[in-house]
Formats: sequence, C-alpha cells, structure tokens
Amino acid sequence: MNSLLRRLLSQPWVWSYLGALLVWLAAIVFTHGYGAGGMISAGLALAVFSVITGVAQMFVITLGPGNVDLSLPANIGLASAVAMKVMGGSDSLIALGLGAALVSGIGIGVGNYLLIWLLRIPPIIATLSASFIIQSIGISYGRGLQIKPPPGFAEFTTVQLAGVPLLAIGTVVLTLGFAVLLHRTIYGRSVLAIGQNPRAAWLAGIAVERTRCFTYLLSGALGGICGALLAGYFRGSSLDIGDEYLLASIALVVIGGTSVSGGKANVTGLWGAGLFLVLLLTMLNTFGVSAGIRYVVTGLVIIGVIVAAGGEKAR
Amino acid sequence: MTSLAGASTLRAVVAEVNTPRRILRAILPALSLALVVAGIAWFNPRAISYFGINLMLNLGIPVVLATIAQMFVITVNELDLSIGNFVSFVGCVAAIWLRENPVLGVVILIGCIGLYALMGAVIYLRNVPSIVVTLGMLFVWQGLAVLVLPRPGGKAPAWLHDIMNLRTPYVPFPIVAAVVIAAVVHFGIMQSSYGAILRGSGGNPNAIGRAGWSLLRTKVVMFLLAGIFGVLSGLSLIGLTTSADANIGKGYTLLSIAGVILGGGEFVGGRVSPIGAVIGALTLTLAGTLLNFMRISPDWQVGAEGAILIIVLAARALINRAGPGVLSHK
Amino acid sequence: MDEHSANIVDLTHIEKTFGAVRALAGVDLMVSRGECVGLVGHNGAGKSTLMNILAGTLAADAGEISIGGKPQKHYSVAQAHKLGVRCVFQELSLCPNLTVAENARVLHPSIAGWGWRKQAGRLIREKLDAIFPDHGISTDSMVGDLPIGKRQMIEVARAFTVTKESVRLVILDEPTSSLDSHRAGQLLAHVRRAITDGGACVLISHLLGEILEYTDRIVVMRDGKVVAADRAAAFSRDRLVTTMGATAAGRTGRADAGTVARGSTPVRVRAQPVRQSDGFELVAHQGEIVGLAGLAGHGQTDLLLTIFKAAARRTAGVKISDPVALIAGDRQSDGIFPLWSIAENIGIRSIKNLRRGRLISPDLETRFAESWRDKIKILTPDLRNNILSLSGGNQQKALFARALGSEARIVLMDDPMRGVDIGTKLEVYELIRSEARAGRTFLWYTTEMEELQNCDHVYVFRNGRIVADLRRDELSEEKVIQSSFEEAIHS
Amino acid sequence: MNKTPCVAALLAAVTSVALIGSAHADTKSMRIAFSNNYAGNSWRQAMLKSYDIVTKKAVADGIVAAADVFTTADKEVPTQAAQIQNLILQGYNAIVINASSPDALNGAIKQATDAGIVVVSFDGIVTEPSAWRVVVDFKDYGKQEVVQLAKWVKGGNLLEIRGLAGTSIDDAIHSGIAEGVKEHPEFKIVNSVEGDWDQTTAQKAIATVLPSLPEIVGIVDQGGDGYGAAQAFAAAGRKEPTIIMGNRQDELEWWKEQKAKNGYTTWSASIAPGVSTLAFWVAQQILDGHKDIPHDLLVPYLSFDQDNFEAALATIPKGGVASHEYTLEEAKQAIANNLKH
Repeated sequence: MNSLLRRLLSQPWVWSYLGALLVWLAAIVFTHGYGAGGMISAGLALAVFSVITGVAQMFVITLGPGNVDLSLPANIGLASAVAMKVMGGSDSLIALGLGAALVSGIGIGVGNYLLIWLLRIPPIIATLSASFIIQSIGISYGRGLQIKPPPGFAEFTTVQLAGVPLLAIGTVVLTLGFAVLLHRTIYGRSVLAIGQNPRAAWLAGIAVERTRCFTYLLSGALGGICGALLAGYFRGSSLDIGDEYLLASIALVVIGGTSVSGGKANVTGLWGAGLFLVLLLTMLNTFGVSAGIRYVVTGLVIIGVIVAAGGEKAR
Repeated sequence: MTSLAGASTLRAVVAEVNTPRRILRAILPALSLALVVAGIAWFNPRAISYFGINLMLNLGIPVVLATIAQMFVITVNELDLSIGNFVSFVGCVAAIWLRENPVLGVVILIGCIGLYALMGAVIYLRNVPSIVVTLGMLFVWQGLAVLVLPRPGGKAPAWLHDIMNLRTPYVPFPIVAAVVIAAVVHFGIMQSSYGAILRGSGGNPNAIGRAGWSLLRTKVVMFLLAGIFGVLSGLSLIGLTTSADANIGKGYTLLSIAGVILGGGEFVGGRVSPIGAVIGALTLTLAGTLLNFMRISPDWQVGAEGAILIIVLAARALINRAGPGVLSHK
Repeated sequence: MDEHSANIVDLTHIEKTFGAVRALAGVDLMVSRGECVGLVGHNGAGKSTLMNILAGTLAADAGEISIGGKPQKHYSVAQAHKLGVRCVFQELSLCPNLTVAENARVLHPSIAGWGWRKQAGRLIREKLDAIFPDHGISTDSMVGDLPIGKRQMIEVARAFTVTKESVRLVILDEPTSSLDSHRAGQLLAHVRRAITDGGACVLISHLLGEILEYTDRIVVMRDGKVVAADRAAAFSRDRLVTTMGATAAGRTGRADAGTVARGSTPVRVRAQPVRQSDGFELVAHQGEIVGLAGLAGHGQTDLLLTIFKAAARRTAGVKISDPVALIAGDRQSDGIFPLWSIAENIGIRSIKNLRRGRLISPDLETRFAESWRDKIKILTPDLRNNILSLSGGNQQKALFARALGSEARIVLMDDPMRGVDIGTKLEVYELIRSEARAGRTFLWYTTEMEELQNCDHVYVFRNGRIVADLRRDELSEEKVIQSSFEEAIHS
Repeated sequence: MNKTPCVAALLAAVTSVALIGSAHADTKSMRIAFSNNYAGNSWRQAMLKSYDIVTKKAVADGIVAAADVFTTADKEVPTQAAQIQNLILQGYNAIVINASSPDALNGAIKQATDAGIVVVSFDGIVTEPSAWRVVVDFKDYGKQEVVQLAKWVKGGNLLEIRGLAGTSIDDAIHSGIAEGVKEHPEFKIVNSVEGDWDQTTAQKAIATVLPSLPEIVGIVDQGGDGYGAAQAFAAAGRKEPTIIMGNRQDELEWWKEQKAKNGYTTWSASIAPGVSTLAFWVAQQILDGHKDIPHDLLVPYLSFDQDNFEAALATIPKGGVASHEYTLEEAKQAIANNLKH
C-alpha cells in the first residue's frame, strides 16, 4: 500500500491533480462551500479547450527540443471563422462546418510541416511565421465579424449530463484515445523515439519525416476542431478566440509532466493541469483580486509547481 | 614519412571543404539586411538620409538590446519567454520612479537583475526547463507592470530622453548605438577568455564542468547579463516613447527570438553571434518599414511580415542544403 | 619534489555504488613516476568509474586518495587540475561550438587577458605538432566541424598541454578508439616519451596489443575489484584474457568451415561509393560477412549510410534485395534511446511484429526482449530497467539484439565494437557467424584487423573510394595497410 | 546690391501666407494616412469599412489626393510608433490615428507634428498636446450605465466587466461607473472581472466567478462583452440580469429576442466606429487651413434605448456594430458644436 502510494507520488502528473484540488478547496472555503459543484462543472467545461490544445502541443513538444506549434492560436481563430461561416447558422450544415474546420486545421499543419521540412526552418520560427500568414488569411476571410453558430451546435457544446458537460466527457474519451495512440501504436512510439534522439530513431528504422509530418498535421487538426468547438461554446467565431491557448497549451504540457526536452509525454497530466489552471483562475476571481495580482499569483504558481516537482535527471 | 604527410594533407583538404558555406552563412544576416535596405531605398529614396535612418532605426535600439538579452539565454541552451514583459515592467518602473524617486527606481531595477540571476540559479539547481520558469515569470512581470502602472502614463526622466535623441555627427545615433552594442557584446562573449567558457557551457556543459568551471556560475552570469540588457532595452524604449504602458514591450519576446535566429544563432549548442543578432534585430525592424513603404493591403501586412521571415530563413536553408537530410539532426 | 612523491597516485580502498550497483568494491591503485599503467577489464568492470574518481569528476563513497604523497580531503576537479592530474574521457570532452584554441583555454584558467587566444593557440598547436606531426588542424577551426578522429587528437593533445601546473599524470580512457593505427601509434609513442621525461600515465584500452606493448605495468579489474597487477612483461595476451575472465578464451574463433564460394548464393547488396569513378563496386551475397576496411573516416560509414538510405528510397548506384538494419558504433548519439527500458530499446526495430491487432503488446515486447537476452546474454536483472542501467558493452549487445531480432536480412555494422571488451567481442563474433550461416548478410566496417579476420571478403577504402577487393584467403594486415596508403606512396 | 531675388522671394512668401489666411488652402494634392493598430474584431472592421467608404469617395471627388490605411502587424506600441515614423518619412500631410496607447506614442507623435504633419487621434487617443483628439466622453458613458439602470431597477448587486487592463479607456469607463454607483448607493458592485471588450474573454471570466456570486441584478460593462455575459448566465442555468449592451449586432439581436419573450429591458451604448470618418474630416479641415479647430473635440457616443434599438438593429450587418459615417457637412457641424463650448 505504502509503495503504491509512493509510486503514485512519483508520477509527475499527480501534482497537477493535487494542485487542482487545493485551489478548489481554497475557493470553496472562501465562499463557505457555496457554488462548489458549479465551480467544478464550469472548470471542466473550460478545461476542455485547453486540454485539446494541450494534446496538440504535447505531441509536437515530444518530438524534441525546438519543436513547438506557435501557430495554434491563429489556427484556432481561422478555424472558428471557417466553421461558423460554412455552418451559416443552419443545423443541417454542422457536420460540413466541422469538416471545414478540420480541413483548415490540417491545411495549416501541412503548411507548417512544409516550412520545417522543405525550407529547414526551425519549427519555432516556422510556426510563428505561419501564424502571421494565417492571421492575414483570417482577417481577409472573416473580416473580424462574429458569426453565430447554429442553435443545435451551440446547444451541443454546453449541454450537461448530471452537471458534467457533455463536451468534457467526450474530451476525456478523446484523450484516452490519444493516450493509446501515444503509448501503444507505432506512431506514438516513433514520436517518443524521435524526441529522444532523431538520428538514432532514423537508424532504428523509424520513418522520422513521416512521423513529424503527421504530428504537425495532428496538431493542426486538433487546433481546427478546437476552433469550431470554441465558436460553438462562446456563441460566435472570432480571430483572437484562440489567443490565450498558446501559453495555456505550453503551460499545460509542462505542468502535466511532459518533458520539454522531448521523448517523454503524459496525457493523464493534461487534465490535471487543465483543471488546475482553470480552478486557479476561479479561485482568484472568487477572491476578487485585481488583474495585476492575478497575473503575479498565476506566474508564481507555475514556477512553484515546476520547481517543487523538480527536473528530470540531466541526460 | 612523406607518404603519411600526403595522406593527412589530403584529409585536411576534405575537412575544409565546407568552409565557404560557413562564410556564406555567416554573411547571410548582413546580406538580408542589405536587401531590406535596398528595398527601402527603392521604394522611398529619401528614407536613406540622416533624418530618415534616425526615424527608421531608433526604435530598433530597444529591439537590439532585447535580442542580445535573449541571445545570452539561448547561448546556454535556454529560452526566455518573459523578456518582452520584463521590458514592459522596466519601462513602467522607469516612467514612474526613475524621475520622481531615482534611488528607489535604481534599487528596483537592480533587484530585477538580481531576480534574473536567481532565475538562472533556480533553473540550474533544480534542473527545470527554462521555458516553464520564464513562462511563469512572464505572468509575474505582467502582473507587476499592471500593479505599478494601472493606466498608461508616467514620464521618462529627461536624461533618458536626451540620450535616446542624441544627434551624433555624420552617422545617425541608432547606427552608432548598434555598432557599439555589437562591438561590446562581441568582445565580451566572443573575444574574452571567460566568454569562451560561457559559450562552451552551452556547447558541452559536461566538458566545462570537468575542466573545473562552475556551471552554476556560467548560467547565473548569462541570466544576469540577460537581465542587464533587458533593463537597458526597457530604458531605451521609454527614452524613445517618453511614456510607459503596461503592455509596451510584450511583442519583444518573439521578436528577440526571431532576431537571434535570423542572425545565425541556433537554439542549442551555444552557437550564437552577437553581431548577427544585432543585424537580425535591425532587419526585423526595417522589414516592417519596408512593408509599410510597399503599401501592402492592411489585411496582408501581418502575413507579409511572416513571409519575410520565411524567405530569409529559407535562403539560409538553401545554403545549408548540402548537408544530408536527417543526418543534420545530430 | 620530495622523496615521498615517488608515487604520484595512491588510491586505497576506493568504494563507489550507484543505486543498487556496486561499481567499485574497495580498489587499490598506485601509479609511480615514470611509469605507464595499463588498466584492463570488461565493460562494467569499474575502470571508468575509478578514473572518474581519480579525475575528481566523481566523489568516492569511501577510501583514500593521495596525490604526490599528500592525502586529499576535499578532492575535486579543480584540485585534480592543480595537482597535475589530467584525464581524456571516453566520451569526447570538447565543446563543439568553440575553436581548437578556445577549447585549449577551457583547461587553463590561467590563460586570460590580452592575447589569450594566441597563447592558447600556440600551446595546443605545439603539443599537436609534437604528438601528431602533420596533423593538419588549424587552431582556429570550430571543433564541431572536424571529423571525430581529429577531435580525439585535439583532446589528447590538450591533456598534455602545460601552463602553470606541471602535468604529473595523464589518464587516457580509450584514447585510440577513434584513431586509425597510424595516429594511434604516434600517440602511444608520445606517451612513452612523456614517461621517459618523468610523467606518468594510466592507459585504458580494449586493444590488448597496445596494452602489452606500451605499458610498464598492467592492472586487471573485474567486477569492481582489482584481480591482478603485475609487470607488463609478465603478461601474455592469453593470460590477460583469462584474467579478465573472458567467457571464450583466445583469439581463435575464426570460422574456417563453411566458406562459401563466391557467387553461389544470390547477391544481396551492390553498391558503389559516390566518388568511385573506376567501376569498382561493393558486392555482398547472401550469407556473407563483408568487411569494409581502411583508415578511419575514409568513406566506409558514408557508404553504409547510403545503403541504409537506399532501403527507404531508390538511390543511384545502390541495389539491395532485402530489408536493412544498422548497428551503430556511436551508441550515445546513434544508438540508444536513453529514456526507454532495455526491452523497448530492443523491440523498436521490430515493433510492427510486436502488435496484437493494431496496438503494440507490451507482453509480446517483453517476451521478444527476453528471448534475445538469453540468446545474446545481456546482463540485467530486469528488462524493464532503463537502458542506461547497463554497462557499455551490454548496451551494445542490446543494439545487436535490436538489429538481429528484426526482419532485416542485411545488417550494416558501423564499427560497432568501439570500446567493447574482449569477452563480449568474442561472443558477438560467434553470433555474427552463426547468423551469417543462417543466411544473413553482414556489411562490417571496422578499424581493427582482428575483426576483419571474421570476414569472408574485405573491401579497402581510401579517400571515399574502394581501392582493394580482397578475398578471404588473400587477406593480411600488410595488404590492408598497403592498400590504405598506396596512393600516397605512389604520389 | 543684388536686391531683386530677395524681393521676389519676399513677395512670394507674402502671397502664399495671404492665400492660407484668406481663402482656404487646397487639399486636393494632400495625402492623409490612417495609422491603425488592430483589425481583428468587429468594431475595428466596422471602423475600417466606414473609413474606406468615406475616404474612397473623398479621393474620387478630388478632395484629397490619397487616404491610405496602415494596420500594424500586432497590437504593440513600438510597432505603431515605428509605423508613425515611417509615415513621416513617406511625406504624408496628415495622420489619422487610433492609438495603441495614449501616452507611449507621444514620442513618435511629437516627431510627426514637429515635421509639420497634422495628427488627429480618435477612439484610442494620444495625449501629446500638438495632436488633435476626437474624444468620446467615456467617463460619462460609464456613469450613464448606472444612471440608466436606476431608471427601472430598484437596486441590488452589480457585476462589473472591465476592459483591457492597463488601458486608458478601461480606466475612464471604470471611474465613470464608480461615480454612478456613488450617486446611486442602492447599487453595490460585488465583483468585477476582466472581459477585455471581448465576448469570449468575458464569458469565460464570468463563468469562473458565477458559481460563487450572490444574486446579480445588473451588469455594467464596456461594450463587446454583453453577449458573452448573457451566455455565461445561460450556461450556468441562472436568469440573466439586466446587461448593459454595447451596440453589437449580436447583443441587440439577443435583446430583441428577450424583449419579445419577456419584455427584457436594458440600454445600449458605444463609441461609433464611424468616428474614424469624423477624424478624417477633421484632418482634412485642419489641412484646409482651419487651424482654429480646438485640439480636443468632444463627440457624443451612440446610444439606444428600449424604444429605438430595433430600428437600429435592422441597419447593422450580421456580426457588425452600430455605426455612423460622417459626411463633410456633418463633420463641419460636429466641429462647430465644439466651437460653441
């Protein structure tokens, strides 16, 4: 029993769940228990989006040093506009709109990969440059107008089953799928191998470029889906709807126990980290602190978590 | 004996084959800067004047300083995501306290530099990724900036304003400043004997450690330097804008990273170039100007900036092309 | 120097444990002035750990270190440097992003101030000139741009450079692993000269010939203990091997039976080096072991990589008939996945066959690794342990298991025995021969003559081209060396 | 000795001065630039669209030679400062600007006015004295929110949605609201969140605090966030309080639905994006020689109440903002109104 507990505590993701629990408790102590369930429910609903982007960013970051997708926010913004425009407020076009968002996201993934592979640009700069271009496409395509989602789609993104958002349940299932993809498929193994040592991976017969390509594609696709869902949940597309998910996705990946030096990933931790960050925000908003203090506390908590968890042993 | 001499000379020749590529690569940043300047001259000839260069480049100085700060951090294989918000915070401190209460202002700024050094120490001692620590610091600096300056305002001390608006004879001040910065940093990090150790600690930390140098010290020194140049960047920015804003330097984070890479630096392995970084930062500054002169439709101005980044880096990739594909991952 | 300092180093009862592994179990080692001590033993015997302690990079758990007769309380890298103890590590300790001169400076804190670069450059150049005449290395070159052999030359030369503190002891841990025999000879000759001048040296090498020929005294280690120490003259090759506890003694093992006449089996590989202009090409048949010989870095690895690439994409000048696997020589950078278990490291090349449905089965993976552990004798209590828990030789065995366990019928070996102890080597030779008998084709790049003895056919490389094509019965060390240098002799 | 050239020059100078002084200068050959720092939301798009319609016509009519629009790649202050400096280099006669910061651009603005360029700021105004400002009284806007609310709500708890932290507009509206609450002590602000004038941000911020909030009777905000607030309440299954709207089409649409359903009552106000066109005309007029135009021009914000919002809604494009484009005559009238003060 004791050893089980110790093994559990040695898992990097446990800390994020503990942190989430802690801030939640602090918030309900402040409200004397008022709204405890509502906080969890709202937290789950909002964590969905950061978890989806977190999964995307996790696969990319796991590819190894320098790999990161900075184009996610622009991707999400464009996809939200594409989805809403294609759906055009009509329930019958929901599937088509989702498909369009997916295609837009995948297209961006392909673009990113081509920049990285064909032009040999470091991913961090390639995706940054791509995001500028995507923003321009978004501006000229969406003209910054907020288009409303069809009522059915809007309903779908907010419906709850016994207080638990349906979207959250769906995303849990989705993340389970991604955990299997990461640990039990050739693709997942390839990502982990490349993240540790791309040259060794190549010499061990892994299709390095195909794996990298698919990873950026995956990240793009998830960004596209996330954009459509966000537009549904927030009742309208907007180009900067995804802005906060750049820092959030990176923070999630790291707090969730994935190694930023690549080769080691953790899907379970994403949910812990997602809930932790949302509930932290809930707590601070509940306390009614000013924006400045909220930023400072958020920052210190991120540093605190990572410093307390400590780094992996130097390679 | 002669036979052996022949063989080894031959091998030496083989090893030196890639040298011209290295030279080409080294001058690429300068080449791209020249191209951008040529473009500006083409679209707006009168911009190439003492007055014009002053106008186009003076806002490049804080970018150059922030890029140098980022370069120090990248040299030791780390990344600073907080530099832009740090510059903002420094700006707020400068506009609020440096004029009214210089002692307090200076103490706070020195404290900030100390915090940067501490950040380096924490990253080394706890062996945590800098991306996360600086991501946290990003929020901390942003929060502090909003707390210090809840609404835009404040005023730069007169001396700061005077320095940044210096009228140097013949050569515009921004160019003088860029050359001085490049020369000082180049000497400090590329030419000094301890500079070699600092760069080496990015190239092969174990080797530096085994030779008896303190890796904690190299990391702390590099973050300390980053803090100092971040402060200089904030001060110069406020000297130019005369007034502060809690979000004033936010964009410098990505700009500084792009500047280092554009200048020929690499994310890992301690391969950086201060002169290249300065040129990279100036190129980015001028790229915006060029786009402005080209009258690109407002919708596409953002995208065009991305395209410029891509073109310059693609040119570098073309030069490196000779290297074998996957093997270059090593 | 006082008279007590006849012994430069006195290590007594040094102990060191890593987790559950006892790396050193009370080791004594003494090195006196003017002597070269050869340190031999299997991988994992504790040689490198002991040398790390002597160099100050690792702290001993127990025991005493005394340098120059003075016991050292707080021994550290800096202290070791001050006392004139230098170490050339197995992994290169140069900074690739610094120039040769700057790397020299790293070792000498006293080189500072104006003109430090010139001073450092002169220092290292003079030493390079002295040890490796005609080295062809410019002190302004970036180390990362140089081939591995040159880097090792720089590293060795750097260890002998002197500024303030005189060098009393140089530890050379596998210094010749990336050098060809010519350069290795130059280095060892220099070691002898340094000894004559009153220095001392500890030489670790798996090339027993080097040890026997160039050292004064030999210390043999096994399982973290010293098992024998005697004058070098008292050892013979056979005695060394027996003392080290090699599983198969002797250097026999040359497969004399089963030599297949060339051409009787189908051709598996046909490849031409890019720079080849005279139509010479490398041909390997089914069941053959084909050696790629010559001086280090003359295009052998390049050709192997070209063949490896050809497996994925059609490549001009290369024809292969079957899947290919590659066994890397540089484990750290080309071979192992440091975050994975031994089982995962072994299974990765065959992962397609370790699935149930579309998902990888950890069960199948473990069973696969177990079968290879038994076949190739990887020493580990648990295959789920991290790969880094293995000694170097056992890591290399895991890489062999990875390749041999795969479906590949063609196996490329890029000098895979670098730094592997003799016992492991003999086991692996046998394994390769039996796999070849079973129909596999091996292309084996090696710089060691002994390994070429295992080949059915040998191609000698020079300057990126094949210059000689030797049948097994034509093979001799003289011929290989002659071909390696032929052009230079004519010119 | 050689007097003739001097006299000629003097004469020329005198005539030119007389021309400016008496008859109006001709702006036909003059070029006006628009420096904009953001284009990514509906308000900014409406602003650009209005500007485009009016200036295209002005150029076609030969009133000015050019009216180019420049949008920065990011929302950053230094980028816009650099943009202004580039516009100086391109020799524009006037710059219309929606500034990213009221103070931090002053250095660049001063350089422009020193170079003889007319600078007219609006919405995001600049404090540099040599520039002109087309100002909306944001403080009054904030105060009116509470005053209007008091007309039909007896009192109770309010939730405040703030704008982008650290900006002057946020600060002005916030202080106006505070003043309004002081005058109407029956209201109490129980919490405030940051909405960044953005529906999504507002919805998320409210969603996080809502579980812990007591009953809320009204939401005072800064425009652009009302719809998000309504959604957050709906998602939490709570009845929407009276939410002050900000003239966005979706807000008014929602209001209309609610009004039809249960007679929902509220008030809507915002600065009209078409103020950009007023700023353009002000610049043109100054170039035309009307140097007497006061540097601070107060213009009313656009507001709608229960009776007239539906008529306005019909004219707003889907996803857009209620706007008003100024003609030259209207602009002259607006300027004249300020002269009377």
